[in-house]
Amino acid sequence: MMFLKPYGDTLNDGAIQISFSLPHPLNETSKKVSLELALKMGIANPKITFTQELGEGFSFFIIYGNLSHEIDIDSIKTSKVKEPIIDYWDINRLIEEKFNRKIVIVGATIGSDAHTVGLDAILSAKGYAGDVGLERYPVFQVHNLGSQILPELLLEKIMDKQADVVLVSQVVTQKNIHIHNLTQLVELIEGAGLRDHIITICGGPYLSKELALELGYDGGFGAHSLPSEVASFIARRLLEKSK
Amino acid sequence: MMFLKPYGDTLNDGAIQISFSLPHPLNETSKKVSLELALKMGIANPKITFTQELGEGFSFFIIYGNLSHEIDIDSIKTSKVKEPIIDYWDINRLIEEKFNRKIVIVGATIGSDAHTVGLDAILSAKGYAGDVGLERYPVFQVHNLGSQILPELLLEKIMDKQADVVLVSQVVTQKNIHIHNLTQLVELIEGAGLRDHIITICGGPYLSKELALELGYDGGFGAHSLPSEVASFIARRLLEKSK
Amino acid sequence: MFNSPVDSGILNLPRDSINEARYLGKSIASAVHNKIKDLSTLSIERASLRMLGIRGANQEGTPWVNIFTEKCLSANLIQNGVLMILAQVCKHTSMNPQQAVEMVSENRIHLNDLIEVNGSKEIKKLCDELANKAYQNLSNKKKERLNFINTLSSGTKPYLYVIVATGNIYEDVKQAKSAALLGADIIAVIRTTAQSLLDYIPQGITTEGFGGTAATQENFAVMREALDEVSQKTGRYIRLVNYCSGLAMPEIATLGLIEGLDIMVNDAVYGILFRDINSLRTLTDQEFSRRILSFGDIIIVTGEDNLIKTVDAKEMAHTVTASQIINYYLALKSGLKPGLIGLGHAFEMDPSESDSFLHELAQAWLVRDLFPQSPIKYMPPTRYMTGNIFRGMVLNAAFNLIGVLTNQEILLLGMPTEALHTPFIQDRFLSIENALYFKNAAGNLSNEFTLKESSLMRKRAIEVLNKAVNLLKVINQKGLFNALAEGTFASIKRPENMGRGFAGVFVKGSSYYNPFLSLLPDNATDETEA
Amino acid sequence: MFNSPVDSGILNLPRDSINEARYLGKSIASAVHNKIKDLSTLSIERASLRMLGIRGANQEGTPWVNIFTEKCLSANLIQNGVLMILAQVCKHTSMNPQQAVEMVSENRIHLNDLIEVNGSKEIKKLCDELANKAYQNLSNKKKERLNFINTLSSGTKPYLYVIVATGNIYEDVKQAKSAALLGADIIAVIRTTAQSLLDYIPQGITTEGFGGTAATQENFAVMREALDEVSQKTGRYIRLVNYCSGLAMPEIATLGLIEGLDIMVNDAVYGILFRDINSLRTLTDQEFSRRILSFGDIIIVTGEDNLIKTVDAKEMAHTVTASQIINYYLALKSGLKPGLIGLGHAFEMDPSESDSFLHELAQAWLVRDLFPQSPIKYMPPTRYMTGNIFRGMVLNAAFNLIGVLTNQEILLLGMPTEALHTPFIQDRFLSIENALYFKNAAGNLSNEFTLKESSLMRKRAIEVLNKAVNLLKVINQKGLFNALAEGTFASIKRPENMGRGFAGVFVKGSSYYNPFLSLLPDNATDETEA
Ligand code: B12
Ligand code: B12
Ligand SMILES: Cc1ncc(COP(=O)(O)O)c(C=O)c1O
Ligand SMILES: Cc1ncc(COP(=O)(O)O)c(C=O)c1O
Repeated sequence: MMFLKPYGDTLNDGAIQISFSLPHPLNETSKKVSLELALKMGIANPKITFTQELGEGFSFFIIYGNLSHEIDIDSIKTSKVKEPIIDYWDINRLIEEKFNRKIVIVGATIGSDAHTVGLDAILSAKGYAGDVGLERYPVFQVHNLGSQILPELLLEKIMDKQADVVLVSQVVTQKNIHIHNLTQLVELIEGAGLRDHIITICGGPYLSKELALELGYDGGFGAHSLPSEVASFIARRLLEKSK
Repeated sequence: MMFLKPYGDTLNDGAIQISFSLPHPLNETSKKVSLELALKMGIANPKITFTQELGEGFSFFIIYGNLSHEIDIDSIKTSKVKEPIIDYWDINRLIEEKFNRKIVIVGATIGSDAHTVGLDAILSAKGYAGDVGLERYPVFQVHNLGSQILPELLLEKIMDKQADVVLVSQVVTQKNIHIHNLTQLVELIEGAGLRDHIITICGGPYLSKELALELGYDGGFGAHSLPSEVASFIARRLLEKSK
Repeated sequence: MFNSPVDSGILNLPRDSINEARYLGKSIASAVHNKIKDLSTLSIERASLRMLGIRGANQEGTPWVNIFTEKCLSANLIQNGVLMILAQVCKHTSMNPQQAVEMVSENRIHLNDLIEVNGSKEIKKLCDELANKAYQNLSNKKKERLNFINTLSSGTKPYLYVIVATGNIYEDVKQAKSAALLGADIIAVIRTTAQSLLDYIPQGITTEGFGGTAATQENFAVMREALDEVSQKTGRYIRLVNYCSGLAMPEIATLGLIEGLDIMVNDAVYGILFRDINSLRTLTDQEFSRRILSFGDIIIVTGEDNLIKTVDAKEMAHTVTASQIINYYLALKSGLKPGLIGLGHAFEMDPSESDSFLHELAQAWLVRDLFPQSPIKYMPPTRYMTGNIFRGMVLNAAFNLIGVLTNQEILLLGMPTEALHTPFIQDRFLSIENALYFKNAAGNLSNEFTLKESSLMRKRAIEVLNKAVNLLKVINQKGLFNALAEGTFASIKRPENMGRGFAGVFVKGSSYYNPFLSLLPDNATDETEA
Repeated sequence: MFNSPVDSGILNLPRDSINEARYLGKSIASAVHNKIKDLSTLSIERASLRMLGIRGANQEGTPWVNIFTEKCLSANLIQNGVLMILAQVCKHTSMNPQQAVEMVSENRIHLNDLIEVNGSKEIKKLCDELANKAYQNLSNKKKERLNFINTLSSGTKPYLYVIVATGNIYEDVKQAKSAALLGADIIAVIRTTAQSLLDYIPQGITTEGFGGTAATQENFAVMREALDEVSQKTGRYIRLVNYCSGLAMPEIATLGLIEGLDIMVNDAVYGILFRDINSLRTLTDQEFSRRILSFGDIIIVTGEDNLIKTVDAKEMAHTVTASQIINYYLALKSGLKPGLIGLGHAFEMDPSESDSFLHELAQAWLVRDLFPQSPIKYMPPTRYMTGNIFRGMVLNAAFNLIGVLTNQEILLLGMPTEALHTPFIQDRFLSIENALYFKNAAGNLSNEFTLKESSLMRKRAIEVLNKAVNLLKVINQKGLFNALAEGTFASIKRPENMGRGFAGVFVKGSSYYNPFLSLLPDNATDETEA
C-alpha cells in the first residue's frame, strides 16, 4: 500500500494552497470562517496568507496549509488502459472492408453556443495540433453544420443525411446550459427511435468521458482531444456494432 | 442561522480553487488521485484545470470545484472584541502614575534567526507604517539586542537589565525552528523563576496570538502588527498585574 | 476626455501608406453607404418607435414595437416607415403613440382600415412633432448624463474595463460594484448567448442567462442606477457598456441612449462573421445605430479582436488593421467624431512564439499611430489562456504593460480564469490589481523611448500596414459585401443574400418618411476629418 | 561565455562621472588591500590545509583542519602559517599531511615537542612541494569541470537561477532536478541559518537545516553529481552555486573548487552588515577566497541586493552602485577577471510608488552600462512580496521583463510564495515558466530602443551615479573600514575592532610562509582593466 498526499518540499508535508471568496465583509468573523472551512476540508495548520475586501460585503482569502487526507494509490482504478489509437490507414482500410460505403458524420454546436473552433478542430481537414481532421479520412463523409443549431434542427439533419455518427460540441457551461442542451438532444434522438442506429459523441473543454456516458452518449471528449482519437473511437464502435 | 460558503458568481455556488503537487509522475493515476483528494476535501464537481509534470516523479495540479462545506456564522466566536488601543499619551501617563519609573523592555531575535526588520519595526523610534516605535515612549526603556541571540544569552540580559517585558521575534519557521526556540526561551525563564515577574511577548509574520498563548507567552503578534498595539498590550498587562 | 494625448507616431510610418489606407477606407465606406442608403430594416423601424418612447410587451413578452412593425409589414405598409403609419393612427384615433401602438398590436385597430397610404403633409407634420419632442427628451437624457459626469472625476487613462456576466442582473450588480470600488472605470454587462440572434429586445428584469445577462431596458436601468450610486460614492464616474450588435442593433442603441450607457460594442462585421447575420441587414442597422450613438455622445467600440480569435493572429494581423480603417470611415460617415470611435484590437498572438511580445507591441503602436484622435480599446489574451491561472496573471501583465506603454485608452482586463469561466468576483480584483500596478509604476514609460532605425518592431508594423493597404485595395475593388462573401475576414464566407435577418431588410418607398433621419447627426464631419 | 553582449551604454552616462567612479573604486580597493596585506586569518590557514586535500573531522564533528589550526594557535606558532608547521610535522614523522594533521589533532603528536620555530629552507621546499602537488590536483579538477561544460550547451542568457532550501540535501536534489528539467540553468543551494557564524565547515551529508541546507563538502558532492546527471540528460550544463561567505569563507571557496561549483555568492560586506562579522577578518578572508575562486574559474556574485532590503531602495540606490564599484575593484585586485565578477543588484523599490518601474529599469541599465564586461546578477522583488501569490506573479513578470530588456545575465527568479516559505516544487515551475515567457517573447527587446534626450530614466540613472560618486569620495577619504564603522551602508555601524571572528585575525610573522599566496592568481590584471 502506498499513500499519496500533496508535497511542497518534504515528503508527506501535505502542502496545499486554496483560494476563494466569501459573501461577507472582511472582518474577524469572515477570517475565522475561512479558517474553519479550511479545517473542514482537512487542512491542518491553515494559514491565511492574504485577505482582501472586495468592495462591499465580499472578501477574498488565500490560505496555505497541510492537507491531512491521503489516497491509497492501490485503490485507484484508472479507467482501464486507454483504448489504443487505430491509425489513419487502418481506419480507412477496416471501414472500407466492412462497410464498403462512406460513413456519414454530422457535427454541430447546439443550442445558443457559437463556439466552433473545437468542433472544427475535430472535423475540418486541417485538424488540430498537427493531427488531420475527420474530413480528411476518405471513408468519412462529414457534414459540419456549424454553430447555434437547435437540437430539433440537428435531429432533422441526422435523419435527412442518414447519419451514422453525430458529433456535438458544447463550450458554454454557465448554469449548466450544456447539460440541458445535450440531454435534450439525446431525448430527441431516442424519441425518434434512432438511439441504436447512431453513434453519439459529445465534446468540449469542460466535458469528460464520464459525464458523456452519464448523459447517455456513447463517447465524450474533453480539452485537448485529437481528431485521431475521435476517429479511432468511431471506427472501433462501428466495427463492434457491425459484429 | 446563516451559513457561509465560498462564492464565485452566484450565492452558495461554493466556488473554490486549490493547487498542490504530488510526489508522483503525471499520469492517469495521479490525476485520479488529485480528484479523489479534492472530493475528500468536500469539493463537489472537481475539475482539473491544469496539470504539469515537474521534472521526474512530481506533478502539479490546479483544480476548481464547488465546496460543499459551509459554516454557521453564528457558531463563530471571534476572540472577543479586540482590546481597544490605549493611546500614546495615556500609556505614558498611566504608567508614569502607577510605577513612577521606566519600564524596562528587552527585545531580540532569538536562535539563528537574523531577521531584525520586524523587531525593529516595533522597537525602534521610527516605528512602522507611520506608527512610532516603543523607544519613543518616554516610559519605556528599550534594549534592542538585535539578531541571533541565543535564548541563554537573552535570559542573562533579562536578569541583568531587570526587564519587565521581553519581546522576541521569530521569522524563520522551517522545520518549526521557531517553535523550538520559543519553547526553549519560555522554559529558561520559568527555570529561572521569572515567569510571573515578566511579560513575555513574541512576534513574527507566521505567529499568532493563539500560537503564542499555546507556547506559554503572554501575547503574540502576527504580520502587520503595529507598535501601538504592542505598547497598548504591555500597558494593559502591567496595570492588570499591579492591581 | 477620450482624446488621445499621442502627438507624433513613434513608428514613423511611411506617409504614403497611411494616405493610401485612408483614401481606400473612405472609398470603401462611401460605397457601403451608397449601397444601403435606400434601405431600411425592421429593427430601424422599431428603433424609431422606441425613440418616441414606446416600450412594453404583450403577455408573451413580445414587445409592442415588434408587433406593430409586423402589422405594418403584413399590411404591406412598411415601405412608408412606421412613424408615418403610427402618426396616422394617432391622428385618426387621437391616441398617444404608446396607446396607438398597443391598440394596433392587440388588433383593436386594424391598419388596413385606417391608413391613407400616402401620408399627407399634415401627417408628416405630426410625425415631425412626435420626433422633435422625442429628440428633445433624448437630448435632455443625454445632457443629464453628461452633467452628472462633469460633477465627478473620470479616472485616469487607460480606463480599466471589466466584464460582468453572471446571467443574473442582481449578481451582476454585486460584481460590478465590487469591481468599481476596487478600481475599475468601465463595466460591461455581457449578454446571454444568442441574444444577438433575437430579432427583438427581451423584456424586463432578468435573472437567468447563459454566459451573460440579457440586455433589456430594465436591466440597463438597474445597472445604471447601481453604478451611479458607486460613482457618487467614489467620486469617479463609472462608465457602463453593453452590446449594440445583432439583429436588434438600432433598438439597443436607442435603449443605450435612454438608459445612460456610455459605451457600446458596435460592429456589424462581428454579427456577419460570427452570428451569420445578413450583411446588408446589419450594415444598414449599423449606420442608423451609429447615428443614434453619435447623437448620444456614446463611444462605440469595434470588434476587430474577434478577427484573430479563430485564425493565426500574427499572420492575419493586417486584417485587423484593414478592418479598423474601414470601421473608422464607416463611423465617420455615420456622424461619429473620431473621439467616439473606439477601435478594437487584441493581444492574441501565440505567446510561445519567439518575439511575440515585440509583435504585440508593434501592433499596439500601429493602431495608436494610425488613429491618434480615437480611443483605442485593447483586448487581452484569451485564446492562449489556459487553466494555469498563474501563467494567466503573467500574460495579462505583459498585456497591461503594452497597454500603458503604447497609450491605449481602454484596457479590457484579462482574467486569470479566462479559459475556465466567466469571471468570479476575485478574478476581477486580481486583474484590476495587476493593471493598476502597471498604470502607476509604468504609466510614464511611453514618453521615454524612440525606436531605433533598425527596430524589428517598426519593420513589423510597416509590413502589417502595407499588407492592410493591399487588402484594402482588393476590398475597394470588389466592395465590402463581396469581400465578406469571399471570406476575406477570419476565413469565413458570408454572401450578401444569405444569413439571418435578410427578410427584415426593405427598400424604402418613395413616400418613406422618418424625421429622425434628418434629426440624427450624419456624415457632416466626414470631409473635415483626416 | 559570461561576457556581456552590450556594446555602448543606452544611458549615455557622463564619461567624467564614470571615470571618477572608477578612479575612486581603485583607490578604495588599494587602500583595503594595503591594510590587510600583512594579515592572515584562521580560516585562511584552514583553507590552505584543505587545499592540500585535508578533510574529515573527529568524533564530535570538529574538522581536523580546525583542531590543527587551533593547536598551532595555542602553541603560538600560527604566525608562521600552518603549512610551514604541517610540513615540519610531515618531515619529522614521515607522515602524509592528512595523517600528520590527524595525529596532531588527536594529541598524538605535540607541536611544541617537534617544531623548529623558524622553518628551514628544506621545510619551505617541502611546503612548496605539497602546495604544487595540490595545485596540480586542483587544476585538474577545474579542467575536468571545464571540459565537461564544453561537451554540453550552456543555455541562453539570461541564465535562470533558482534556489533550493529544503534543509535536506536529498529533498534539495529532487527539487533541483525538477527545476533543471523545467528550464533552470543555475541551482543555488541555500545554507541553513547561521552557518555563516560557524567558524568551521560542518561535516558530512546533512538532512536537517533551517531555511536552507548546510554547506558541507559532502553535500556539495551529492548535489554536483545529481546536476551532472541532469546536465548529461538535458545536454545543457546546469551550474551549481553555494555561499562563499561567513567565517569560513576561504574554506568554502576551496571546497567549491574541489567539488566543481560554478558560482559562489561572495561578499564580505554582507557578513559585516548582516552577520556582524568583523570587517578586517572577512575582508582578509575575502581576498584569499577570491584568489581561489579566480584560480578555479568560478564566478562570484556579490550581495548588493541586501543593501536595500532594510532601507528605502529608491533613496539608497546609490549605495548599491557605490558598493558595486568597490566590489569590482576589490575583485580585480584578487585576480578575478571582469567576466567572473557577477555584481548583484535587485528589484526592491516599493512597487506602489509611481514610476517605480521606470526607476527599476533605470537602475538595471545603470549597472549594465557601468560594467559591460561583467555578468550581472539581478535579484527579484522580495520585500514587497506578500501572501498574495497572484500579485507575486505579476511583480515577478515586471522583474523578468526588465531583466531581459536590460540584458542582465543572471536572473535570480522570484517566487510567488516569497513572503511565505522557501520555495515549494511548484513555485519554481511557475517562476521558470514566467521567466521563459519573457526570455522567448521579449528577448530581443533590448536592441529596439534608444532613450529620448528628456528621458526620466536617464536623469534618474545619472542622479544615482553622481550620488554614488559622492559617496565613493567620502569612503575614499576615510577608508572603507571607517565608512563601515560609521553606518554608510544599510544604516548599520560596524567598527573595525568589533564583530565576530576578530580573534581569528593575526599579523603574519616575518617567517610566515604560504606557497599558495604565490600560486594563486592575484591583481596582475588590475592595471590593464578599465
Ligand atoms: C474563441 C472564443 C470565442 C469566440 C468563438 C469563435 C468561434 N467561432 O468559435 C467568440 C469571440 C465568438 C466567443 C464568444 C463568446 N464566448 Co467565448 N471563448 C473563446 C475562447 C477564447 C477560446 C475557445 C477556443 O476556441 N478554444 C480552442 C479549441 C480548439 O478548444 P476547445 O473548444 O476546448 O476544443 C477542443 C476540445 O474541447 C474538444 N472538443 C470541443 N468540441 C468538441 C466536439 C466534439 C464532438 C469532440 C469530439 C471534441 C470537441 O476538441 C477540441 C480540440 O482538442 C474561450 C476561452 C479559452 N481560452 O478557452 C472563450 C469562452 C469559451 N467563451 C466564453 C463565453 C461565455 C462566450 C460568450 C458566450 C460571451 C458572451 N456572452 O458574449 C460569447 C458568445 C458565444 C456564444 N453564443 O456561444 C466562456 C465560456 C464560459 C463557460 N464555461 O461557460 C469562455 C471560457 C471565456 C470566459 N472565461 O468567459 N468566444
Ligand atoms: C528582508 C529579508 C531578509 C533580510 C533580513 C535583514 C534583516 N536585518 O532583517 C536578509 C537578506 C538578511 C534575509 C536573510 C535570510 N532570510 Co529572509 N527574508 C526577508 C524578507 C524579504 C522580508 C522580511 C521583512 O523584513 N519583512 C518586513 C517586516 C516589517 O515584517 P515582519 O517581519 O513580518 O514584522 C512584522 C510582524 O511580523 C511583527 N513582528 C515581527 N517580529 C516581531 C516581534 C515582536 C516582539 C512583535 C510584537 C511583533 C513582531 O511586527 C512587524 C511589523 O508589523 C522575507 C520575505 C518576505 N517578503 O516576507 C524573507 C524571509 C523571511 N527570509 C527567509 C529566509 C529563509 C532567510 C534565510 C534564512 C535564507 C538563507 N538560508 O540564507 C536568510 C538568513 C537569515 C537568518 N539567519 O535568519 C524566508 C523564511 C521562510 C520561513 N518561513 O521559514 C523568507 C520568508 C523568504 C523565503 N520565502 O524564503 N532575509
Ligand atoms: C463586436 C462584438 N459584438 C457583439 C459581441 C457579443 O456577442 P452577442 O452580440 O452575441 O451578444 C461581441 C463579443 O465578444 C463582440 O466582440
Ligand atoms: C552576499 C550574501 N552572502 C551570504 C548570504 C547567505 O547568508 P549566510 O552566509 O548566513 O548563509 C546571502 C543571503 O542572501 C548573501 O546575499
